[in-house]
Amino acid sequence: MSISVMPVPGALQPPLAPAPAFTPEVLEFPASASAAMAPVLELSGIGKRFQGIVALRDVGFSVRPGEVMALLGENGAGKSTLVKILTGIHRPDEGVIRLAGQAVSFATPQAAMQAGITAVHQETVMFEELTVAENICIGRQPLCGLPPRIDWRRMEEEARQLFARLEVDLPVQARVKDLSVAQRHFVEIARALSQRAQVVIMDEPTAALSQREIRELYRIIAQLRAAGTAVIFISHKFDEIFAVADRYTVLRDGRFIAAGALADISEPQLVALMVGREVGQVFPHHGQTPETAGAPVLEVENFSHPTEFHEVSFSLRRGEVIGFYGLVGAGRSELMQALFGLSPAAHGKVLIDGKPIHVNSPAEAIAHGIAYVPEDRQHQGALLSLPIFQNITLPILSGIGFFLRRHRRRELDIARRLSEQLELKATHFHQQVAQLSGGNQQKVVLAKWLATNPRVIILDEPTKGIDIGSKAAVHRFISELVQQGLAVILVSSELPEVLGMADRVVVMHQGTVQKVFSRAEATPELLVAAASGNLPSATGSDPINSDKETMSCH
Amino acid sequence: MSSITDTASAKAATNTATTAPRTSRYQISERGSFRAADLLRHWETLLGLLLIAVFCINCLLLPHFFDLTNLADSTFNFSEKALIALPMALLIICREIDISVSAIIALSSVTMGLANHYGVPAYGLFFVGIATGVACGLLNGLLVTRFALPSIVVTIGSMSLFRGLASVVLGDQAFTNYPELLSDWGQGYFFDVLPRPFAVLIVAAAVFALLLHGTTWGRRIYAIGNNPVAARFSGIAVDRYRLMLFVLTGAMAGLAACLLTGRIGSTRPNIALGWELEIITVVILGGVSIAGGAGTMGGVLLAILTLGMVTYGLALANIPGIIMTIVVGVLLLTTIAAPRLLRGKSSR
Amino acid sequence: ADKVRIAMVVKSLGNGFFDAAHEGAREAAKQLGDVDIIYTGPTTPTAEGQIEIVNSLISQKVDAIVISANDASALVPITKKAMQRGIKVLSFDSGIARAGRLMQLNPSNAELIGVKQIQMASDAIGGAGEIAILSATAQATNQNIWIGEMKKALTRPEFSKIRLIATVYGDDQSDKSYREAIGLLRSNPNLKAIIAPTTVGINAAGKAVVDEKLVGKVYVTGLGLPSEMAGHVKSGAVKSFAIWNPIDLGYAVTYAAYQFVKGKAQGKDGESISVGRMGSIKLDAEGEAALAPPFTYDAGNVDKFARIF
Amino acid sequence: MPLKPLLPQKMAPAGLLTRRREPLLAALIAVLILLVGWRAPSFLTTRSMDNLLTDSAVLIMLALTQMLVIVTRGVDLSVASNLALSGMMSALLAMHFPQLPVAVVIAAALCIGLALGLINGWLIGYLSLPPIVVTLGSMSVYRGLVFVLSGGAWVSSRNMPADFIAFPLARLGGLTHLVWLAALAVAVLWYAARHTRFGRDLYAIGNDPVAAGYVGIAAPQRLFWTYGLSGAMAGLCGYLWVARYAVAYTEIAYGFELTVIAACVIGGISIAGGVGNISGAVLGALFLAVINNALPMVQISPFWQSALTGLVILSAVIINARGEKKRHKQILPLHFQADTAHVARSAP
Ligand SMILES: Nc1ncnc2c1ncn2[C@@H]1O[C@H](COP(=O)(O)OP(=O)(O)OP(=O)(O)O)[C@@H](O)[C@H]1O
Ligand SMILES: Nc1ncnc2c1ncn2[C@@H]1O[C@H](COP(=O)(O)OP(=O)(O)OP(=O)(O)O)[C@@H](O)[C@H]1O
Ligand SMILES: [Mg+2]
Ligand SMILES: [Mg+2]
Repeated sequence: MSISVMPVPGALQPPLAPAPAFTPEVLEFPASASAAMAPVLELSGIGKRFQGIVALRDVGFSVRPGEVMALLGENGAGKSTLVKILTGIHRPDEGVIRLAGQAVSFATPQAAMQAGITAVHQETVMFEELTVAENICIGRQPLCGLPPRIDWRRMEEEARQLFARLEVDLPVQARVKDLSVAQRHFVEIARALSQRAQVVIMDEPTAALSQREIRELYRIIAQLRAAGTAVIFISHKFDEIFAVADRYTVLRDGRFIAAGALADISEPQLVALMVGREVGQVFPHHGQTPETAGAPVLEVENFSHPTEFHEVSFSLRRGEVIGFYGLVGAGRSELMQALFGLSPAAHGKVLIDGKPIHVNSPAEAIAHGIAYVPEDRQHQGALLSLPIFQNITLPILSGIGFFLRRHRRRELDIARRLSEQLELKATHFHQQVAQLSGGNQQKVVLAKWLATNPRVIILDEPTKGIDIGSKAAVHRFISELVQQGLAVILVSSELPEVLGMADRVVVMHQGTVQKVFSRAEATPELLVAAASGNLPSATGSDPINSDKETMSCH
Repeated sequence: MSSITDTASAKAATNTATTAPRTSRYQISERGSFRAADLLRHWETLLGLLLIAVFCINCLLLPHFFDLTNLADSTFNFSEKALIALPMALLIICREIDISVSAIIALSSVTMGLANHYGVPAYGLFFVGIATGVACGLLNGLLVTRFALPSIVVTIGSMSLFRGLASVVLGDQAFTNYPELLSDWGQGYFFDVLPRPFAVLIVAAAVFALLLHGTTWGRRIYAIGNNPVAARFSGIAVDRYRLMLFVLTGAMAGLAACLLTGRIGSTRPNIALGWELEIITVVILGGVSIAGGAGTMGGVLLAILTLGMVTYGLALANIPGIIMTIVVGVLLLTTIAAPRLLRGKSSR
Repeated sequence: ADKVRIAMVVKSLGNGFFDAAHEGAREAAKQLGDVDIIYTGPTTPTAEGQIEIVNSLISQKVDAIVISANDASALVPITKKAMQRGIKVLSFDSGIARAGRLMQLNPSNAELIGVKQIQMASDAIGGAGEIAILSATAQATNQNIWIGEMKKALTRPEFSKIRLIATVYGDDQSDKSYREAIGLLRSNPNLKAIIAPTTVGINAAGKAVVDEKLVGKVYVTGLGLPSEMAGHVKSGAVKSFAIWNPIDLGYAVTYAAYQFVKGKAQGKDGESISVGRMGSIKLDAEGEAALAPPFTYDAGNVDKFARIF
Repeated sequence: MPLKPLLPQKMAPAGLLTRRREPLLAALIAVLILLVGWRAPSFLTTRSMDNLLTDSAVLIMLALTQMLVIVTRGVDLSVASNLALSGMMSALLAMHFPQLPVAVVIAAALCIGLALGLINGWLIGYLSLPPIVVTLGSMSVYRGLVFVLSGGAWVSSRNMPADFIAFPLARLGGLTHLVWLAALAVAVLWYAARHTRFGRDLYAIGNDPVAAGYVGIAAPQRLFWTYGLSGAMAGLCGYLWVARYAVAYTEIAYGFELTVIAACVIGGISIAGGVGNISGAVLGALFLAVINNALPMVQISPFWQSALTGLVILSAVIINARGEKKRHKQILPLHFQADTAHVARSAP
């Protein structure tokens, strides 16, 4: 069988983005003509506290029309809170917002929108059962007639025009629940742009986008900028920041730290501003070579699922990091979840230490030494209103003893050891996980899985939405795990992470493995091409799909 | 076998603790510092105070209230309902609900009547009653877990089905002539003072409290109620727990049916009509969150006693039952609304 | 001295029949002078609700309980306990089994009630045709007894041309009773009469006949209160219906309870108990006594009584 | 570069499946009617159909507003109690002021219902209390108030003015007022749900309450009025119920809330919120009405009715669940599936 994707000439060269591949190359944005203009949005002395916790204090900055301002800061620095204040979701406790020189205060999100401030929020703001057009216009659908009724035709037409303007092709009558994650993001972006806004805020808009889609986004930002709109761009990825933004503002612990032109500052300087200390190496490779790595721990052969992935084979050795790269929706998470026993429909051969195993539930997977740190921390990872120690010991409860009261000491010891290892920042172990900042919640989830003492640990997007300091910590931690002899599967949509951390890279596209690259082979261009299904030599290098006769079905 | 490996891994986890000593930048203490004011924020404390207040007011206003035999007798009024409230609390903590409990009582009572009719010995009747409850719970649980249906919908349907089946069997007849043993348990006393159903309740409540608050089993129930997906990802057999809780609820409803049948000595299809709402009310009053993941057995038990005292007081004052429903409704609304109102509108 | 406290426990509150009986009880109390009446009942007509109430009455150490039971046997244990604590328990209207009470006062005797209803139906339809029964719930004890008596009465030669074709249950809910009545009318085009021995039922059946424009073709009869039935008599759907006098019933049972409290009655077989203005009643071998036969109401007298109960 | 449209080929089967539910239900109703007609031909007459429509009117009206409530992830358990209370109050009003025009009485019933509903709406919308708890509480309170207001006495046809009783069944163009009112309610609510911002906001709230806040939907105010609407409809139906059966007493429509919810569930309205439409509610209500009207006609033992209703509800939700079953998102191109199937077959 041959893979049906034929290399289409020119497909690698999208018409609008001339370079085919990843590089943090700067697109040719029109030179900022805004330097001299008066600021469209000005904040001063903004403060906000939540039940005694100070999220922001005395923050001020300004943005000019046609300017892209990057808002930077660690997790929990207060960026999203600021966004919510600007969009009328939260009300500031103190401070002034000036829009085009006028002091404003927004009673409702609607008021902010009408005043010309719109945002793509960090959390998905989507109504699955409604159509694309309605998702864009919800709450302010065009009306007609008497009594006023929603003008569906006009609404859809406007949505269509909007997409045409953005040069994104989306069916406006489709229900959002049928869209992919990336498509949903574009719906959100379209919603923010559907009103001729003076200020558009994007809070980590690229977290779930692939490189190609990120370039789409860049293009849209360039359009906005050319039209004189002010853009506030929030991201933890420095390549993006340097690619799109003109100026930066840094927050730390809810305070304003610094602002300036990006042209005048280097990445390490920015990082230092954000974190307030040295971060060290972001991608510390564990230093083992393929030769020093041990025997295979996990072998997967012809692993298939009726709809999600097809004939996946790979093997993993002790002390090795294998990266899984692909576009969002490539089926990596489904594959990993199936390995973890979460998807009974999957079938194929899985061997641990050379012995075939059948994993039908997460409990069995844990028993075989497999751990899976899911990508969606909020929904799949943490149990937000349970105490920290209860989160950590959840998967190993039966190992502790049926009557937990009698073993409280032991439970807390395990929690303490792992938290110290991970440098968890918390006040006490009975604290609810919900009270921790995002990065620390992620650490609790990691601790939970380390508690099972796994031999293979699957990390699904472990640094998604994590700031640079914590990211470096997670990477350091991965290296340590490997040095202790664990085998790591690192699923990531971030090229630098995959390239920096992995010994080998498996690239998936539409549920199939396109190619397995060694660390030496892997280049950004090749990975992106493979992930898009455009690998020039795809037909040649197909060792995975050629051994059909060994397929085992059950 | 998974548990064995778990033990191993837990041990191993403790071992690595010693091999990889590390000092963190951060200090984490075991517990938050204790403040007396925090105690007042506990729902159980408030319920306890309410119970004391109700008790004192009743003692002052009602001449016949403070009389040990009377108080003991008053427990007959709520013991069976309370027995079902215990597993119902677990179900609600687990984000499920069972509306069909009172219908299960009816069906259990009917099968006991049938069994009695065909000469099953007295002890066998307990078995029959509880087994019927288990079967009903199993049906609910299977429908909920296999078809991924919301439990409120399933149990609305099965409520109609179970009570309907009871009426199919009974028609316009009634089962009576239950053996002595059954009525001993339904309305007898231990040592001539402690009503047996209440004693059963106390034992059951202790067991449930221990299970929920002291064991891995209870911990997992909280985990499921808190975040079912994350619980499943953590290796908990979520559906198995759900199924088990439905079965447990059915079994307790069966047990309640045994006591109730013993107490009133007859079975009609409309037995225990409308109890499900009283049971759910008491569970919610006990501080169990309808959104799941929170609540304690102590709270539920206190709510049972409080409500029992309130209704008993009202009955002694000869206030008609329907006025009592107003009182209970207002109590429910105020207890959930008061904290919200006192805290003021949540600030944005 | 302390007043005698007599509690009247009814099937459920909000029932006109029992409100009238309460009226009678108050009349007796007034006449006797040293009596306090406690009028109470559960929200829904269930035995469990009544048991709770009796429990609290025992705690209050009332002197006597007169009760119309939702379940003849379910109340026996609790009323036995009440009697052990020295409370006199009497049942009226819908009785408790022998072991659980001192005496039972039937409003009338069941056989008479059964025959009466068949008689009224027979009179309305000219002695021949199909009839149906619309009852309350399938569990209502006295309903079932009366239905049994009606079936027995139908075997008599004078009713040989009358055929009972269905018994349905409206659960004392207006919508269900109405739907059942419509169902009867629709599926039995030859139906001549509906007998409903319950007030909600007879009301709903009367309304159904009017709505179906079958007035004059189908007659409704049964047991109901004049105040609730007057409208249907006027519309013609109901020619006549029967009920005993609930005021007298309440009066007599209260009076009898007083006699028990004062030790002037023991509840022995054949004993004769004086019940004030009603004269005296005589207990039979089952400890039961009956008042007068049911009284028939029709267009001639219904308005007069509608003002009373 | 434009994004590749992924949808068209993928949408088709999924869309069909969701869109097929209502016609399926409609067909089921038709088959049911024919089956009953085959057993009891009188069921198929126009008069009988007319009666069926009249009889289902109240259920349809209540199901419509209940559907809106369920779409917002809520539930209104207090509708039946609200109906009883507003019905009783309108009857008392008509009894004491017989000269009042019917329109005024109807308006009064509507306003009373609205006020009762708005109390729920305030607690749920502005205090963000859980709907199931709030309406459970107000359900007992309202039912108790019926008793308090009426003193437990009936208001019977003798006490009601003739035009008060006549209105619901009076005819206009061959159909009863009840049917017209139901049709009007269907039209208005269809319009509201489909073509007004109010209606669309309810879907948005049901899909994701937090996100709804982010796009500026005033959820508290929307919920306030949604429960108000449900209450107003219950109020109107309270008058209609009382006038139609020409009697008002404390227990009218006891337990009817579960029938209303069952109608919605059968109509494919998801209890999890965000999904459901008017035609589903109407068909669900019709389906139950057909069953309720047919059972008395086909001479099925009355003792079987409740059990059959339960079976029907359970089968309906199971069938709905099949359609709803989390569709796999099908990211593989179709030929892979064909391949796998082929291999599977040829494997020994
Ligand atoms: N609704 C809320 N209630 C209580 N605390 C809150 C709330 N929203 C935010 N916070 C707290 O305010 C602080 C700032 O959070 P915010 O979400 O603005 O951070 P951020 O800079 O966007 O971080 P990230 O990069 O992780 O998105 C955090 O400490 C957070 O815990
Ligand atoms: N075509 C689609 N339709 C609907 N949902 C989709 C589609 N594609 C992806 N998704 C959603 O996006 C998420 C990510 O998809 P998936 O897990 O298959 O890809 P992945 O390669 O593992 O992505 P990630 O990079 O996020 O790990 C899934 O949870 C799924 O719900
Ligand atoms: Mg943020
Ligand atoms: Mg994924």
